[in-house]
Amino acid sequence: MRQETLRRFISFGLLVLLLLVFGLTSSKFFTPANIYNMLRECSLVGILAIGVTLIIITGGNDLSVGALMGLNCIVIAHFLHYFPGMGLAPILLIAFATAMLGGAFNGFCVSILRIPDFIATLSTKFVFVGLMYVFAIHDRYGGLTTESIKDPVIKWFGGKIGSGPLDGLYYCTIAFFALAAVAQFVLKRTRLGTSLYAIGANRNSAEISGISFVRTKFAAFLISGFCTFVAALFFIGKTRTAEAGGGVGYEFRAISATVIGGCAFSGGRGDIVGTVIGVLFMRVLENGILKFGFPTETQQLLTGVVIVLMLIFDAFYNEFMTERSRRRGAMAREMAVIK
Amino acid sequence: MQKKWLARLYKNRQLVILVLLCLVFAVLLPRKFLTIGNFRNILYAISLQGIMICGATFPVLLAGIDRTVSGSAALAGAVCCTTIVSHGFSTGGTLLGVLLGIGVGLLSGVFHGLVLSRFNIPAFLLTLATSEILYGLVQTVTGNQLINVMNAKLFNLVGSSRILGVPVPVYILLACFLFTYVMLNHTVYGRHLYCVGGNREAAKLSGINVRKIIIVAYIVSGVMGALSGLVLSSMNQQASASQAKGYENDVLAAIVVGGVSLRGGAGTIQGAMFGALLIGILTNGLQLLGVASVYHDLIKGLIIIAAVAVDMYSSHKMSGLKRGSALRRMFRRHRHESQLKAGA
Amino acid sequence: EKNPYTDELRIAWIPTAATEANCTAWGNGIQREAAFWADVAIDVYDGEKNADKQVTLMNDCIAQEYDGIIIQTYNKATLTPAIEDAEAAGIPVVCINMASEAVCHGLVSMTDYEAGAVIANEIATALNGEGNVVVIQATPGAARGINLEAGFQDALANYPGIVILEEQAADWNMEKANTTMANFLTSYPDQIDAVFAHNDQMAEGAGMACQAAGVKDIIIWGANGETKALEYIEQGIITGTVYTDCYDQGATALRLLMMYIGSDIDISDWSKTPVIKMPPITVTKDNVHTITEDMRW
Amino acid sequence: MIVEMKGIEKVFSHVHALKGVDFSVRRGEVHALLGENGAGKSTLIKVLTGVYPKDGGEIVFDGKPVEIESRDDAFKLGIAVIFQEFSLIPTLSVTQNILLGKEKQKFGVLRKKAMRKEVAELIERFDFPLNPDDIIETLSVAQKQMVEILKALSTNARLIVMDEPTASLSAKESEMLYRIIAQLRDRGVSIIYISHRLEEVFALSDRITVLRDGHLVGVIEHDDIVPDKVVNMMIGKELSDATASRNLSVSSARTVLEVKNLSSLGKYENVSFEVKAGEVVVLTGLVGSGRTEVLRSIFSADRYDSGEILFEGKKLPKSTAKVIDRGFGLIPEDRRTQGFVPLLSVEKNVASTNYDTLSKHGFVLRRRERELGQRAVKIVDLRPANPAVPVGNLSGGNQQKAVLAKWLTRDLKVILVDEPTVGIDIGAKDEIYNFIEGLAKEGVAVLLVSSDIAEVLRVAHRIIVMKEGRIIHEFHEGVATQADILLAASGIRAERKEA
Ligand SMILES: Nc1ncnc2c1ncn2[C@@H]1O[C@H](COP(=O)(O)OP(=O)(O)OP(=O)(O)O)[C@@H](O)[C@H]1O
Ligand SMILES: Nc1ncnc2c1ncn2[C@@H]1O[C@H](COP(=O)(O)OP(=O)(O)OP(=O)(O)O)[C@@H](O)[C@H]1O
Ligand SMILES: [Mg+2]
Ligand SMILES: [Mg+2]
Repeated sequence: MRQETLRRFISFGLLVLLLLVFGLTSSKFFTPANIYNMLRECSLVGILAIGVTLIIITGGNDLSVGALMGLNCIVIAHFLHYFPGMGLAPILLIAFATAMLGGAFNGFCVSILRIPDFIATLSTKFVFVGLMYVFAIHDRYGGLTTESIKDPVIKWFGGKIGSGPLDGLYYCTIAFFALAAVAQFVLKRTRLGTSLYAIGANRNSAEISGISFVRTKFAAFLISGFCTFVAALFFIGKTRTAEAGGGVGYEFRAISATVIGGCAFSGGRGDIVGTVIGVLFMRVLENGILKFGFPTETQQLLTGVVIVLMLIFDAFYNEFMTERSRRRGAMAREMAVIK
Repeated sequence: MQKKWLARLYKNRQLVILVLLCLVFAVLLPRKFLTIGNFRNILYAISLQGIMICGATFPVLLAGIDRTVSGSAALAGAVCCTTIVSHGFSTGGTLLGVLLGIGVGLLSGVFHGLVLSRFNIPAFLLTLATSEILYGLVQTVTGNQLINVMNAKLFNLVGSSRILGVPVPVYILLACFLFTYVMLNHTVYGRHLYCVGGNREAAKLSGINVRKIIIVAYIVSGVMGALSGLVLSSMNQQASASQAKGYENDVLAAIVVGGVSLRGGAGTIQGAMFGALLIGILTNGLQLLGVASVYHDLIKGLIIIAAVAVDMYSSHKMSGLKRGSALRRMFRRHRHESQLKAGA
Repeated sequence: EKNPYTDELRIAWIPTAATEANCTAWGNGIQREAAFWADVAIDVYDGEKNADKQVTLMNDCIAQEYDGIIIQTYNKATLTPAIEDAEAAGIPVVCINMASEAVCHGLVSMTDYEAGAVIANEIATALNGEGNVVVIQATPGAARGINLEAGFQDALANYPGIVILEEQAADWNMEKANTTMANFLTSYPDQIDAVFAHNDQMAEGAGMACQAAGVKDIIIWGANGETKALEYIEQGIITGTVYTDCYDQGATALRLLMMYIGSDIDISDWSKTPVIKMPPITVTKDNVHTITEDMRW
Repeated sequence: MIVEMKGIEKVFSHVHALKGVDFSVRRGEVHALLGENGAGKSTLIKVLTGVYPKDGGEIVFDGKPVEIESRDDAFKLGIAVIFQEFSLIPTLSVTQNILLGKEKQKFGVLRKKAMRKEVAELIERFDFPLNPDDIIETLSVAQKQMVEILKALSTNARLIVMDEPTASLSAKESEMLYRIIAQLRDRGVSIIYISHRLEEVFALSDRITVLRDGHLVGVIEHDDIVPDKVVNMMIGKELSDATASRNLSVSSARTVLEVKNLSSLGKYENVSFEVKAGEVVVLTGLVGSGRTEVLRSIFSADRYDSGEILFEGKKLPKSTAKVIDRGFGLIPEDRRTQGFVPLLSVEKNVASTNYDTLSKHGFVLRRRERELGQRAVKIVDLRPANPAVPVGNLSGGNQQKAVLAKWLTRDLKVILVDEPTVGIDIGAKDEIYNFIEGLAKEGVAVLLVSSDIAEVLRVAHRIIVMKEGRIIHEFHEGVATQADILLAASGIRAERKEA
């Protein structure tokens, strides 16, 4: 346990280091505008990553979150465009239903059809992308098109606090941290949380202890579906439109953040705090590298190099800690023998 | 014990699924689908990803993953084409380019092998990051411009010529498949690979050099990736900064759909090829049917789910581990709960 | 207010995909122009073929207080709020290629709609108003594809004898276009008279598929005018393309931007974005030599 | 009767595991379930507890017929289980594991303090060396076993099934368990007890049911329990007599393996001994005394900090492959995680150590590989005798035989054996001892780690006792008795070995 805590400090330390490097080399880094902007841009990935974290903890994976988020956006845009008299509330309800149905469909494939998560969500990703094209807005040539949404509520979702001490903080950031807090609580302080860990670490044992694999997986995918709905609200608020194929690719950013934050694909490990750190780390890196004005190819290269170095450092550190605790244990035993 | 014919059917279930799919398309598309020309098209269409699959299956069997096959391909293509251009499209330049291209894949493989066998790093993440690096290098090498090699006649032969009516890339795919098949099934390396993938500790205690196995796996993956990149450049007579981007997802999809376990130690190259063929035939059939492209993803997704579900169902059925579907059990439990209550 | 003739300026250039050759050519055009000014640094940010990524990059650029932004929008709607934000923050924005719904300082437009129409006319003329066409489309939803398609179809409406047999997307991609064309040839043996591909890469792929199948005399049109397409036109593998002078467009966009930075024009009461439109240059075997080496990209 | 199982059938893809078994347990009795490895004991209780669905027969619980289709059903009926394979969640704490699936909560929120307290009390009641907050993966095997036991006991079940609960417990801890069992029985709880340690079975049980090959052989009432008779029922053949003491002797053969001042920080220290050709040297001691580590170091599976290892007078290379090349073999402690690849067939597992002779230019000689598989199955008398079965599907004892076969098919000079008979039936045990003795007779040097004193006395030529990473005693001559070894291992009669 102590080792895990220490690791947490280290990953947090790396984040702080990165912040320092960028902060000291640029006067425009630590401005409130830039900080709020950074937080804004990572919130969407973050909200998705929360759902993904829960699923990775169960030993699964969810490659469909990006597509499902995009589908929710398209559904909202679709109904706003084709049924303008409907009012936003029922439309949001439909989008919510879409998200939950999408999550349930994932859960169905994984737990009832027993398709491994990776394949199941890869396939449902195809399905959701396909549905996006079905719901997309068509122009008079049958092609797909996009248009701006004027709805004030949708605009509000893309907005920020206009006054007070947190002037400039975007609503999506608030949603992200709130959702993260709730999810962390669920993980650590509810029976569902324990079940998620148990299913992920050792499915057979969990089932033997009476934890239902089907229900737990279902719950995880439903939560993930819910996260895509919340993310979709802010995503559509940010772009004020929806395009077919939008959101695809977000799943990899969410998964990367989750794994950088300490989740293992084998399941049973990691938590939301780690994921939040992972999300911030990726975002700070992206934003920070941008401001050096490197040529594009170098930006990409550098991002890769930093992540590789971080991974190697992390692995090194882990080994070091294991070795040290071994030596510590040895010393303690020697002391005991002397006594 | 199940009936014998059922067992045989189960054993060849992937083939059965393919045949069924072909039958459906054959009925829907009389005289168009079941032609030599069309199967040549299908094979040609999957040849690039097929070559990548042959390599990328190795790390997956080790419970790893190599998301850089496309990056290696792009970099190999870029390096090769720039070399050819800078040597004035000469034969020597072409050979040098090809060698350098393969060398790039080799280096990438060595790097991944060394790091992943030494450190406990999730391969998914590492290769996600290194593919960024590789594509960054591709951009540097190409300067984000198209490197045209229309004039490299020798090099372009590979992508554009046919032998006995079959495009050359298909032969390359076949060669790679055979290589992988033999490696996995008939060499000591292959046996060791399955051991390491199935139980690393037991493999180590059996005297298997686990590091070597891992390094070689990533090298094969890198080199095959590079090879496919060269074929791609030859087909396109060009290298671009974004070529092959995203192919790694299709490649991994085919591998997993083909029944290779991401947990390592289980699966075959034939299975992985089945995955590629399934997706290839689907795409082909849908295009021939004239289904609008926007619906392809939807239909593909649903059919893959159906195919894998059938696969899973039959394998559970055969193992006798669980009876009936989970759905049925879910509802049944309900019944028994009331029954138990009534009993108590 | 900064003086573009003396002050240090940071300009961001956000193409939809830095890895595409035409985006690079635009970038080079911008750089060429930048060399004429006192101290202009151009930072290139890759939109990675993703509208939302472009929004993110725009927001970053606004937060980091760039002096001006040139952007090739991926579609007309998604960037609207981001461009509004930039303009509101006092950062002038010039769009290349695609208009945004937001009003900004200017648009240097490549001719999508017109190019589609020109190609339709060329094909119809070559076929004498009778024949079958297949279309290899862009990624569904991509703005340029939508506009090309619109121009193409509107123009074809004048030729009732031309039938569009089928349309399939090949996602801008040469290999996919090759496969798609091969499948078209299987589906419609000896029926296809012409192919319209939404870009040159796909036209080249289609050309290669026809070559491999031994099919001659199919008319193949692409759009863009990249070097390889021009050479393929010379070799007769494809028929024609609509050439875009990316260098000139890029340079024009920066020139426009510098002009605005130096002026104190307030655009808040504008209701429309001013447009500089580049005319379409149709290239076939007959005039391909007029696109000289230094114009090619 | 609390439970009656009638005519239970269970078929796996390769095996007909239960063939119409009848089995019943009375209220408040300790009922032992005996049988060789693979007899179907674990399968029977997995059917009873809803892990596997049955393929035929019926179950009557408390006089009413029931369908037990999931663990939940069994749990609701009041059946708790200690499984043979651990069923703990490695990344969760002791508390979370013990209360898994039956957490205390209030408004849907876990009552962490209350749960911790409950577990702490439970631990205290049984006086186990556990901390409620420890994460399972940091615990030793014995501690895990204790958690497993507590988990079953925490349910207040009416029927508790224990599948080899003492397999990795020390004598003291086992005693504790026996006391608990007695208490439970007095409270009217029924217990199904599965174990290969016959002494404890005889001491504990009220009745015994014997299975063989998926058939019911018979049920023995308390008064009829005669050890010889039971053993005969289990296997149907006479056993070589188990001794309570053993004559030791120093061999005059040449020294094959020599370990000098071997130390590994935190694991063991200054370990020196030698093993001669044809000699069986046993490393014994309490669980956790560092014996496994010594073995693994010799095999180069782990590093060591100082000291040296000589093989036939020359330094042993530090690479497992080279060590194997010199003629070494290792039967590891935990076969499931270290001994074999569960997904691969017996044939391929056996071949994995033999490719030096099964290949040419890196290519596998398929025919020889197949022959080897056939031969291996015969050598160790594997059941089922099919080299194509995945090792993961075999019963515990047969899995161990498969691991043995990996080495028995090679030309060995030294074999290192770590707890080879944990969870293995008495017949198979005997076979394994015969293999070990056979190897010794052929001149192989055997170094064996064992905590089972009967086993030590059965095979040892020389006995080395370790405690807390040091060698504290060596029996090299004369007669060693069970009591001697126990006293030495617990450090009561500690005298350092002469250097
Ligand atoms: N999951 C499974 N799949 C296939 N066969 C199995 C499975 N589990 C058990 N078997 C087979 O069923 C038979 C009975 O096994 P079981 O585990 O019940 O034996 P056991 O009496 O508990 O033996 P041991 O004392 O070694 O634990 C064996 O032949 C075994 O190979
Ligand atoms: N008294 C102790 N206190 C703390 N840790 C101990 C103690 N004794 C042993 N250990 C640890 O437990 C581990 C057990 O060592 P090892 O497995 O080599 O012992 P063993 O004698 O083979 O026991 P086992 O029979 O359980 O295999 C070692 O890694 C050691 O660090
Ligand atoms: Mg058993
Ligand atoms: Mg041990």
